[in-house]
Amino acid sequence: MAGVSLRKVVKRFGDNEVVHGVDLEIRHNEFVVLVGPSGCGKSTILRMIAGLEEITAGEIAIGDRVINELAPKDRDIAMVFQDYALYPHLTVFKNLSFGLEMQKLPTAEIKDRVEHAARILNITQFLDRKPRQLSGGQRQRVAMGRAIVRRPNVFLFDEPLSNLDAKLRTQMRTEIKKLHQTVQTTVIYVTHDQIEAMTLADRIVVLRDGYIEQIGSPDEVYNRPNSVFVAGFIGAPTMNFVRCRAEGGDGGLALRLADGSALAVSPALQERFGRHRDRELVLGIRPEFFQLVPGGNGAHIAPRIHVVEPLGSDTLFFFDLAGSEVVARMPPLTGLEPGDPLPLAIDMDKTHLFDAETEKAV
Amino acid sequence: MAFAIRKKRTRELLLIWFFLAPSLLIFALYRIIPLLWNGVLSFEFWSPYKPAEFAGLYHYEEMILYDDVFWQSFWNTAVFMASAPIGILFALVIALLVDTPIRGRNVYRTIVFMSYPVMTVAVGIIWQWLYNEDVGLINYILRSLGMSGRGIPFLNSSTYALPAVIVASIWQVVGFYMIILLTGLQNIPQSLYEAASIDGASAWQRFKRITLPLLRPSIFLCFVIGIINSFTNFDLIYVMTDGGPSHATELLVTYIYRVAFKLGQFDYAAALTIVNFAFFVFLAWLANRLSGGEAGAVEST
Amino acid sequence: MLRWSFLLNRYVVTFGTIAVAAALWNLYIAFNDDGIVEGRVVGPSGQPVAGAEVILSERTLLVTEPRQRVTTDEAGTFTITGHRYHRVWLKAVKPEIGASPQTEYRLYFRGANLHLEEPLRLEAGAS
Amino acid sequence: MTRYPKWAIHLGLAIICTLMLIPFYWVLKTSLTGENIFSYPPAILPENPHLFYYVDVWYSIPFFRYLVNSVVVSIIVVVGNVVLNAMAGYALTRDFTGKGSVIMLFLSCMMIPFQVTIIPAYLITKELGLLNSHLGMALPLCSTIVCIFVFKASFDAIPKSLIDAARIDGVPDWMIIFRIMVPLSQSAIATNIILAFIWSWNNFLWPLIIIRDNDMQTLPLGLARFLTVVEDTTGALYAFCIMVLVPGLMIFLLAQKQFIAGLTSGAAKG
Repeated sequence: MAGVSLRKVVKRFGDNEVVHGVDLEIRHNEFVVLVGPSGCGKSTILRMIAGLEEITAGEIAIGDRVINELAPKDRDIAMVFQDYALYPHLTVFKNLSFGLEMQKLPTAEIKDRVEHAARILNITQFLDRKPRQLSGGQRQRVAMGRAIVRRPNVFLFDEPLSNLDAKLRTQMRTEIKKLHQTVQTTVIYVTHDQIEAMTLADRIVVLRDGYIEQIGSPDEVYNRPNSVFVAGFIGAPTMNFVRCRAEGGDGGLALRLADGSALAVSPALQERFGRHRDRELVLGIRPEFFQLVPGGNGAHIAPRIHVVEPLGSDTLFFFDLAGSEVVARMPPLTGLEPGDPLPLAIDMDKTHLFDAETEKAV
Repeated sequence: MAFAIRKKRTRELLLIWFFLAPSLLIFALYRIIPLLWNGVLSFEFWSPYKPAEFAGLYHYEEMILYDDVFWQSFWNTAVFMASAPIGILFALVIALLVDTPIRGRNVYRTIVFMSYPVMTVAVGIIWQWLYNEDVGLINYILRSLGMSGRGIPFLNSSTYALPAVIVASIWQVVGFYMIILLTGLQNIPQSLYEAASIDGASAWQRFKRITLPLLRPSIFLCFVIGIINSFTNFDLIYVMTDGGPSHATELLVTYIYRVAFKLGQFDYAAALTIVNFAFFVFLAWLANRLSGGEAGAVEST
Repeated sequence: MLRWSFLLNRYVVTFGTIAVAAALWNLYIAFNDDGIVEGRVVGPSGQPVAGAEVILSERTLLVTEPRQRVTTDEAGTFTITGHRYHRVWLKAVKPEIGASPQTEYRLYFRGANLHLEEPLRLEAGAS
Repeated sequence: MTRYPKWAIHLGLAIICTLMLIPFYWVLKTSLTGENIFSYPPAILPENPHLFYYVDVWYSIPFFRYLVNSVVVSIIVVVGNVVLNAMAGYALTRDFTGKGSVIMLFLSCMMIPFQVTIIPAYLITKELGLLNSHLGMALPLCSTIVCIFVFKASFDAIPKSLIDAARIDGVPDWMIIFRIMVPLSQSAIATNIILAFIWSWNNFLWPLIIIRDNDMQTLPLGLARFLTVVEDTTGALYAFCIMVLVPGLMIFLLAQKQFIAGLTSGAAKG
């Protein structure tokens, strides 16, 4: 039973603090994804857990063992690297067995474990090859195999899919998920790709500039983002943000936009918006929560289309809303072209409100 | 915890310096200390069996005001250096030919380059034989072509000896220049030529506007090697002419050797060495200035 | 099989071949360096000459020095054994008849056995 | 780029190659036939070629002894170079105070040509009692700055994650060097071996200065001495010349790729 606990973990490189007292409790068997833009400290945290970076302050425990001082090999972890980090001069078999040899396991057991891992990952036929004779996806499997054979308590993944092309990435994503179900361990997975985070995670940890911005299930971070940052980071195409003010009396409340136009607020929502009357706000609208008029209880707008991007299953329309570039995702429509007016209703029920100053959800 | 880290750090530092120590020792023994020692020696009267005595600038005065051989070897070194462009030009032509996509270019390249790794002493002996007054191949060809009635004793003539040695030296080094230029040529992206062709540049214009400018670091590198060569080309001279006849082929380096190890005047030789080094550093500085610090620009090779 | 295949690179093959050749050559030398010179001495008209003195000289790059002398038997044949040279001169002399010209024989190694195909031919008047 | 007819290029290259090869040919021919000073014109093709000049050389000088000396010195130099340069190159990939000064020191040492230091270097070697010894000949060449930087570049090119992976696999630091970094720096090692071999094999001035014993002569020394001892028209000299050339050329032809790569990388940085 090994969860991972981070308590007030700080990392400084010289005078430069990159991780500011992070607290994080990861349960046994949980699949946690650390996500954030580059430079947010997610890889540093992972490397501190692995023992590749020293922990400046705070402590990290795996199970009930504080591992700050332990060498990587004694931490009962395994790690999959972004560039796979396969030893180019060793065969696949040797790559898998290298760590076990270092642990001085008996040869027979090593062979057993390697073959078992190879079977799980379907790489048995490549065991005699050198890494450079393998395709990207195969190398990725070997890298995972090297982690599996160690039978660790905690799996660490450092952006393992970012070197693969789009199609393979989707496929490997599924395999990692399956693997987690087969091998039943705690997984900490670092990525900058929010789709990976959404699809894989039991819990997502959104990081920004060395702070945890939000922790929650995929559903939570998607539907109840804490801040403009999280809202903008999770979801593609990204959420639209429009600055506004709630103005007018009870019953006649409207959101006044920067260009002076107003979005009517339906009576049912008067109370929710009314609380923030006369404050600078940011209205967040996900692209999918636009509807073609007529219909819906939302506010109505009729902007002119700038750009049309048909995706097949959907079509994206880009237009200008009170000085902000806004994108709406619609069912595939034909006949509309740039310059045409697009009569839309905004599903105000599904919108998010943020304080313009603090960028936190209100 | 901090203690453990510091201990680990100390161990690492020990390892680093332990790894550096042998190389540093060798460089100290054979480069740094000798250079300083030379500096000291050049201001002293000294021989292996005499205690040192301060000499001031005596040796330098002697050298610059009275020593004709020093000046002769100085000019010979300069001439040697000035001959580098000839070799580079040859090498450029060969490199351009070898760079064309023809069959067997690797064979050609190997043959042209083959004279470089040959021991310089052997090169000297080979060329001495070619220059032989009576049965040397060169004299035979000259006579067959009717260009000279009698054999020319190339290496014994004060007119021909230096050019003759220079030819041998170019023969040896031209393959090396060629390899450097060829590497430079192959690093020029083909797309540049294609773009220039589309812009309507003629072959000559492409050569002038693309090849030459982009090859400049390589050509510069060849010059540097040529300069270093003229300072260090001891073996060839020693074997072919031993500086003769009457110092016609004396270079600074052979003169230093002669003064130190044949005449036993270590102190005077040290002064010569210091002047030689100053000359070298000056040239290196000049070269760096002229190239705008491009000396390392061929890194990508 | 696979274990040793790494030995099949050009360096091993080249140097291996040289080593084998050198070993074979030395083996050949070991069996043929008894320093035996066999030959015949004939007179101006081709008849075998008995009792002629055959002088073997060593020739180095710098000097020539007489090293061994033997006398021919009735059939005009002679055998020199145990010479240690790689470049020898042979000369036969019989004062009553004359002397053969000094003939040079170059050998591929020291003390190589030498069997003269052509006899040493004495010429009248020469010494 | 320019479209000259192929035959013209071949012709040009063939002429150049002939010019480059003639000196080799002429010496090879002389070594097989000798040369008669009094016969004119010299024969272009070898007449009655034989190998006896080679036999003469073999017996008239201790050729084998010279060969062994050359080989021993070269081995010391090659081993010294690879080990010491790899160590120094590795040290330079780590961070430590004074790293900048060490690199500056190395770079400025590169500016001091060995020729400039021969006199005190001779005196130092004498003090160390290494005159007339293999080690004395080899020591100055045992570490070369150019190759230190070749190693540093090669180590730097190894992905950091590979080292991390090894640490997670539980490889001790010192073993990472041997199990991971060295096997991945094979081309740097090959470059260094070839360069060090050629440098030491062809080295002339330094042995000339510190070797007095006949027994310690290396091949180039022997060759230069042979030149002064025997008449230069005997053919034996040229046979000796060929015998000295062959090992170097053979190594060059075998390892041409590494050789050229090493020279160009060495030259670019030197």
